[in-house]
Amino acid sequence: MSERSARLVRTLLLIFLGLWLLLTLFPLYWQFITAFKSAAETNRTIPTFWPEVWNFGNLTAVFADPSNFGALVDSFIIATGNTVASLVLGSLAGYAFARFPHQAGGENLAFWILSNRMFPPVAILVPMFFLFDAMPWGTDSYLSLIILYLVFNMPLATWLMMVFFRDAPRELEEAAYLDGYSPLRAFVKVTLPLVLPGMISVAMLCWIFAWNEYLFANLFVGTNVRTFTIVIPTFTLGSQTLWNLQMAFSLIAMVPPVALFILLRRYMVRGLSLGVVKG
Amino acid sequence: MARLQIEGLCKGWDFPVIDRLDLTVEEGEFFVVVGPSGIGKTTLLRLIAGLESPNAGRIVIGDLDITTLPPYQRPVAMTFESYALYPHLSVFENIASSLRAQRMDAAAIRTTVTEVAKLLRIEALLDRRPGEISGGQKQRTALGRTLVAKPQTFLLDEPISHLDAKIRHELRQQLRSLEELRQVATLYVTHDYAEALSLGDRIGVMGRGGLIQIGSARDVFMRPRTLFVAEHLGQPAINAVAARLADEGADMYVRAGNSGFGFPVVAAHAAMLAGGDRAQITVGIRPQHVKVLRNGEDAPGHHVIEGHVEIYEALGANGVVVTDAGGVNLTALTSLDRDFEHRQPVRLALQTDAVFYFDSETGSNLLL
Amino acid sequence: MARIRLTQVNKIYRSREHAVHAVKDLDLTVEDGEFVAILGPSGCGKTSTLRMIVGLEEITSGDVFFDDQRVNDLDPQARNVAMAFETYALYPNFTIEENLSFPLEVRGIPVDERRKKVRDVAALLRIEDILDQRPMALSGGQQQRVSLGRALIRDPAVFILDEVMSHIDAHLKFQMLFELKRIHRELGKTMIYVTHDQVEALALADRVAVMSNATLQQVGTRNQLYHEPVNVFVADFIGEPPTNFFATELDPAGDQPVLRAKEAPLTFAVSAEHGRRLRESGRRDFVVGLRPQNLRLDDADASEEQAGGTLTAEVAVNEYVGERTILTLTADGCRFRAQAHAETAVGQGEKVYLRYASSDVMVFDAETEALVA
Amino acid sequence: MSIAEMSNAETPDWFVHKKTSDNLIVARWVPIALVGLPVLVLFAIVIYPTIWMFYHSFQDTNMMRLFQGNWSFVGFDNFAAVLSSERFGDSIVHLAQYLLFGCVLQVILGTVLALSLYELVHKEWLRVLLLIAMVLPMMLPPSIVGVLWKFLLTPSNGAINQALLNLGLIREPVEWFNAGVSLWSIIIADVWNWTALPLLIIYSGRVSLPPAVYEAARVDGAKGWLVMRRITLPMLKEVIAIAFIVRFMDAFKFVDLVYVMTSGGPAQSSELPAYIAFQRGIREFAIGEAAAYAIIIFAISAVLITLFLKYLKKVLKAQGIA
Repeated sequence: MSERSARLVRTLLLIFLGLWLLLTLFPLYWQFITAFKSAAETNRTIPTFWPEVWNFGNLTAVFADPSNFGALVDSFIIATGNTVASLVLGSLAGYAFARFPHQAGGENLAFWILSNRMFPPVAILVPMFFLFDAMPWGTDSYLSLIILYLVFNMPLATWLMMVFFRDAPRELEEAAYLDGYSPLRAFVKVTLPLVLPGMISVAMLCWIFAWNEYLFANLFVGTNVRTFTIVIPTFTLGSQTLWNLQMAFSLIAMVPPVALFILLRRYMVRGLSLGVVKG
Repeated sequence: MARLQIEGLCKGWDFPVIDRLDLTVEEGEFFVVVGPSGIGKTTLLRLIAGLESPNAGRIVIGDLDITTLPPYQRPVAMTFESYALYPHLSVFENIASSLRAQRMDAAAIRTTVTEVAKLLRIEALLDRRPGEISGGQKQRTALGRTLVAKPQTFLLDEPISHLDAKIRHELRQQLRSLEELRQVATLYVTHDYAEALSLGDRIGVMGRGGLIQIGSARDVFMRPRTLFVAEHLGQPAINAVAARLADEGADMYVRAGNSGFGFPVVAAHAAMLAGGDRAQITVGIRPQHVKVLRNGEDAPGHHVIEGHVEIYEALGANGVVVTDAGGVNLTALTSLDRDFEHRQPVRLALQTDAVFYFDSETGSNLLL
Repeated sequence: MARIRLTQVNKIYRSREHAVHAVKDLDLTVEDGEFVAILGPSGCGKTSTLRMIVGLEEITSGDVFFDDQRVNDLDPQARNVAMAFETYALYPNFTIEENLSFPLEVRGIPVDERRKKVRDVAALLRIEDILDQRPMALSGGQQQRVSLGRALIRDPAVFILDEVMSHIDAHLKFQMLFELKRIHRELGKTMIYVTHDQVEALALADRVAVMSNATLQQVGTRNQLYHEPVNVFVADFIGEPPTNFFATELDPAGDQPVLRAKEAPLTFAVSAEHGRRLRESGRRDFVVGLRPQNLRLDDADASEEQAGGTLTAEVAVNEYVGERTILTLTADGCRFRAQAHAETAVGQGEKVYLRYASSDVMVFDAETEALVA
Repeated sequence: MSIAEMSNAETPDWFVHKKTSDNLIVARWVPIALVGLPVLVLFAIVIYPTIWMFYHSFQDTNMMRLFQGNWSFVGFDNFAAVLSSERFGDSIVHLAQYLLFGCVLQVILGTVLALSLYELVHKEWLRVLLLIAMVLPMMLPPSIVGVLWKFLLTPSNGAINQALLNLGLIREPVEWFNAGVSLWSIIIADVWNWTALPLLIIYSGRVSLPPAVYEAARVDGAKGWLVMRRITLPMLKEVIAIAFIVRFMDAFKFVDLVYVMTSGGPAQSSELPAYIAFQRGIREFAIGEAAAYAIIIFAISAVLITLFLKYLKKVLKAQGIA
């Protein structure tokens, strides 16, 4: 390729990058300004691209029902609980598959775990609803969602952790064995710190998936426990959707994952480098 | 009693790597295994450490059969060729690792680690991470981690081979003087023959499948059992010349191909070589036994032949001259202060009583 | 073909916290067709120097010239250099054959010719039987040879070789040193070779540049470095076994000055010429350097009588290494080494006499560590 | 001595009869203990739904029968009904469309964007800022994404139509939720939502590629597209595959956006199989049929993923990595 056409490609790619950025940001921009519009302004025949009046009150209005704040807390508890469980279980299994592929049940078992993520939701929803209904914790509880979300988060955690553990040098563990550490202690002392970035990025993904889940929550919880995702559709006035409040609340709900990502971005970028040939 | 005994040890993957290996390393003995890389030296150590499981055979330390024990229950400590230091821990914590595994109390750990660090002269580095220290320092840290463990067998895998010459000399000195190593069985693996000869109480030369020869430094160097042993020990490598033995008058002569290369066999050797198949042998002449004569110098007791210089190179403590002597390439060792021109004619003095004779087919030493 | 000239080159790595001066005011000229080694311990700035020559590193200040062209702002391709990397830097997804032929492919050389050149280089480096494997499957030594091959296959203005033998077995290394030297002689190309191993540097190079602490210490031929090291560092770094050093004081009494070791009853004789220089320096404290090769066990083989002296010491270790014996000796507080022939039989605790020629005694200023005589 | 020579030599007895086993360096129970707990937990969770689903896929269960407990065995009727229905056939076509333009496009876009970002933006802070901006959509719940896009795409007074009108790109509002268009609307929203994930994964992969290899390429004289095509992309092959698998697995059970944006409409024109199963099971309580749907979807996805993983493994083996 000549120098000139190379420059042309570079320019085109940069333009594409810019366009994509615009495309990415426009809906978010719309979400943002809608969150500060009045209800009437959101329903104009000709939409406005800049709020006529900034209704900062929308941000507090969503908490008119104080239990709405509780929904964020509930979501947080469920997402965090599920992430911890997924990560612990996923790391154990991922480690076993990475280090002792044959003794730990082999590829078939690993694939069975992974395949659980592909279950169509309905196949879990209906039977689990009846099952949990009969259980002491019932359907409308933290535990029910924490357990249910394991179905899609644990396979992901297992699989990604397996990739990370495979990349971690085996020799360090061997050195720890020879220092006299039992496998469990060697794992905690040596291997765990090495895969920490990977673990953080897996945790982040699991947390986002659990935090944002809607279908299961919609069917299972609602009275004792409410996640924020099922609260958002409740911002209506009669048959009219209160776009401004829905957007305001979703904006608030975006803060925790975005903040986490910004805080942990270094680990995310280092950690998610799955199975690359490293130098 | 902490002697290391290995009986009939076997291990192979796509092909046999260790084939029915027997070895006993006594308490307090420093045993060096030397051999080319990829021959299975590290595999031997890993089998003893329990990082691989053998296909057959037994490993006993003292009275304890450890063949089926997991590595963390074996009374062994090992250094890895790549050091295998924990990158996220300080040098101090790396050395303290095995003490922490034994749940020793903090004060005792501090004393022990400081002591070892002082011994290895890394006490100033204790707070650093492995990423921040040099290769030699890493090596000493790895050694320290092994030393504090107080095992019954030390396994050292190429611990100093990849370091600068200067540090190598220093660490060789240290290894020799370490009391800890003198109380237990030590198995030391290296590809560097000089290290092996210098350090080993006994030396085992490893070839395909196992140890080809076991003996003292002078034994393996001066009385190699096979051509492989002779070729692996020594740098530059021994001159191996395909030749035949010919009776010329009363004397026995070595002749190589159709070239003019040849020399008389000393009487003592001739007696041993008499009879047998003598049409195809390999003559081994160590470069240090080929002397490049100065002008007018003569060498009594040597056989002098003519040749010319192909390459001259300074190699560490010596100069190396590759010569063409009647169609045969002969490498000779000289002192460093000499210099040679390309194709300069020289006279070479062979110390014929130090020549080895090997069977070309089996490689075995015909003088043993 | 190129003559490479570095003038007042500096490299400073700046980070938020601190700046590291990796190369200081380096002046170095490598003649066209010359083989120069840059030798130094790790962290001395030799690799930074190399990377500035190649064009992988910005030059903080100073200039690099290829012939008369200033190349500071040219990229590696424009400088037409070939380089073998210490970390191999092989393309992990390529086979060895593809790795070797990639530089040719980039230059649009036809397939047949590529294949032929790959075969030649592979034969040279003894890697013919691994051509269809991938780097991950190879040992360090094999990868290193491939990396060297990828540089040698090209036809550049200069070859740059960075620690290319560090992972090759001693045995093979020796053969490869010869091969490399032969290649250099045949191609006649400028070669710059970076290493921390003095054996490699001295064996290969026409001239060796010794670096330490970001600074060039000395550039010279093997004999210059060996016999006239400019300072203690060079004397210490060059030579195997390592040079012995003794802290001494000048005893100006008598007409022939003598240096007395501080920690042992050892004296060192110097030639009259050197003695005069020591006196003129006006100092008292000197460091004496004496190479183990130049200490000869006095076994009555006093055939070639030279001006010199004798050291008396006790044998601490007799280290047999096949071709030779290295004796570690003690005399009170001094510990030093001597090299002897292989059959030396003196055992631990025996008293020995070691003779040296006064021309072999190197004397350094104790304070500046520079060579005085 | 070479291996070839070795094989000529006599092969010892122990070698011929040796067991091929892993190198087990920990006690035999350790791997089983490690894998035991997670497997047990997951098994305990999914065993009941799995059996339940298989069982009811052979029954004529619906809501009323379920509560009365009088469902009966109907053999493969449910499967037959599903497989022969036009609705299912259409939904498979929709799924293919979604996989191609959703899933595959996301990975391609993610790759192009991640590599453009890495190669063309040289200021570290700007790169991080852009990365964060481009990852933002992933932080929104899919249900909100659905709501937001439905709102944006509202034909009468939606922002997109208005923006397009203002820019003069269209003359009259696009009917985003008409038959034939509504699935595209869902795909647009999904691409917006999830391109971030492959982008992030591939960007991370690029960051950790060894810089020395690129220096070697510079010295070898390769640059630009050649480096990208011959070095970067091949080295990222596995990473891209992983990104694809992650997206692909979720694609089969993809329901949220359909549910929120179109409810499969109009006239079932934007239905995906998982959505029909959801609709039949949860909304219409045709549980037997929903179970049959679920099994069919699961079977298709499992087969495809298995094939893909097999292929991936072969590639890695060929590269000497796995």
